[in-house]
Amino acid sequence: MRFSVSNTAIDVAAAKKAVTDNSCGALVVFEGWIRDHNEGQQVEQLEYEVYRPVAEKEGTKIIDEAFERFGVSNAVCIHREGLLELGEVAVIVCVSSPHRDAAFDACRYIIDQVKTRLPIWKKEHYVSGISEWVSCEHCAAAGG
Amino acid sequence: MRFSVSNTAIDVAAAKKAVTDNSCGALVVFEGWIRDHNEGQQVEQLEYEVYRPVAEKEGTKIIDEAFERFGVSNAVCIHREGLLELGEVAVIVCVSSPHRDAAFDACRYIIDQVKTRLPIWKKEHYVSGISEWVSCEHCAAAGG
Amino acid sequence: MKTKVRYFALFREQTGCESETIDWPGGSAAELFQMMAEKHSNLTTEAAALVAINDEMSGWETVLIDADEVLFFPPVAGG
Amino acid sequence: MKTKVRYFALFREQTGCESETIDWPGGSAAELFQMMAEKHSNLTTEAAALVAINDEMSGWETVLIDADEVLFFPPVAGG
Repeated sequence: MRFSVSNTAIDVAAAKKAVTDNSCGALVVFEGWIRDHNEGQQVEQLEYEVYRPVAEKEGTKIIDEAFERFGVSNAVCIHREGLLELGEVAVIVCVSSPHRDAAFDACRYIIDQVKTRLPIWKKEHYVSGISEWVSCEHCAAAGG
Repeated sequence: MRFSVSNTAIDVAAAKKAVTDNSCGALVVFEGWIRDHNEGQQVEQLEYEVYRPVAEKEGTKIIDEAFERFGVSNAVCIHREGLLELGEVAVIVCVSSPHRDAAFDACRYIIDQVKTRLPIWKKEHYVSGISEWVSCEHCAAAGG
Repeated sequence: MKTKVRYFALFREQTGCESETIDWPGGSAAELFQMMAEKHSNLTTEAAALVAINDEMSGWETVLIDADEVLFFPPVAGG
Repeated sequence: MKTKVRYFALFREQTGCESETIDWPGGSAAELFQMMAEKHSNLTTEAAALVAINDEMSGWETVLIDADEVLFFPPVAGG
């Protein structure tokens, strides 16, 4: 499964293992973490809503595009759904390739596309008690 | 220690832990692996020679430059020395930052500089029995 | 014709509705959204909103056919 | 003046020598390398070679002073 959605903690080791390959000299990993602040608000928890039927289809398309554009050997992406605490991994992208140029470019491409194309929404719960839907344009607390 | 040289297997988990930070939303990791081929030759083992007094000083400088240029929160790099087998980690770079732009750029900067500025040399031992010093320009088997 | 409409995240909260089936003369996804925004006064028109038809990402100008299921996605924020 | 010269990796194999101390009239690091290349016929002049003086990275045009230790680094390949 190149792209998947998980409602439990992302298995970072398994994601990395899925791209381990003796013909590759370069691994690039991106992890989006739940960080403790966003636009001056202190974040306590974060909730991801995912519409799986479309997210899984589009996510797989994004990975396929990365293979085609950058010629990398292996790539996987796992995205969380549900309620996440500070420091948890919201999304992971692992890419391996014979050379590092392609691995960096493909990893960057995948996370950029995942952030803007998939039906995934996040609601930040602030220490103040308020909670708010955050959109990509407003530079959200996870994944940077 | 922001930059270090290790003559035993790189502790990938410890490197990542060193950059874990609740104020960061993005982690980018690069790992250079010993791959099984280079320029048509089948690689069996790889040997890194490091001149530590200068490598450690210059390596630390590179990390400092990355902090200054990209404003990232945390960055570490560990480079192996000695004899490595296929699939082993030759070098790891971990960078965390509130946002992903800086983390990607800094990680890329560090590995690019490490490959060209540090007194580190690698000798590839091929399945054919031949061994050869490989330089950066010739696109070596590890790290892409 | 009949069209099933589904709302997600912010849109669901704004309309207070997960899904509804409407009977209308037909038109594009954009026209349908406008109609729904008139019905649900809290529903905001967001430039970055996305639309899917029958679980496929689609364009706002796509003309709907009978029995289509239309998904209104407020601005997304994966990662 | 006296200068200690150290060779690494490929250069060490080409000269068959880890280090040597030479007595010479003085000059730049580049001039010293040329002199050593005449002495050790296998020592290749590589455009990408680097030089350090007293454990600090340096430029080839740096003029050496007495008792400097000069490190000749063949093209590097970290990572």
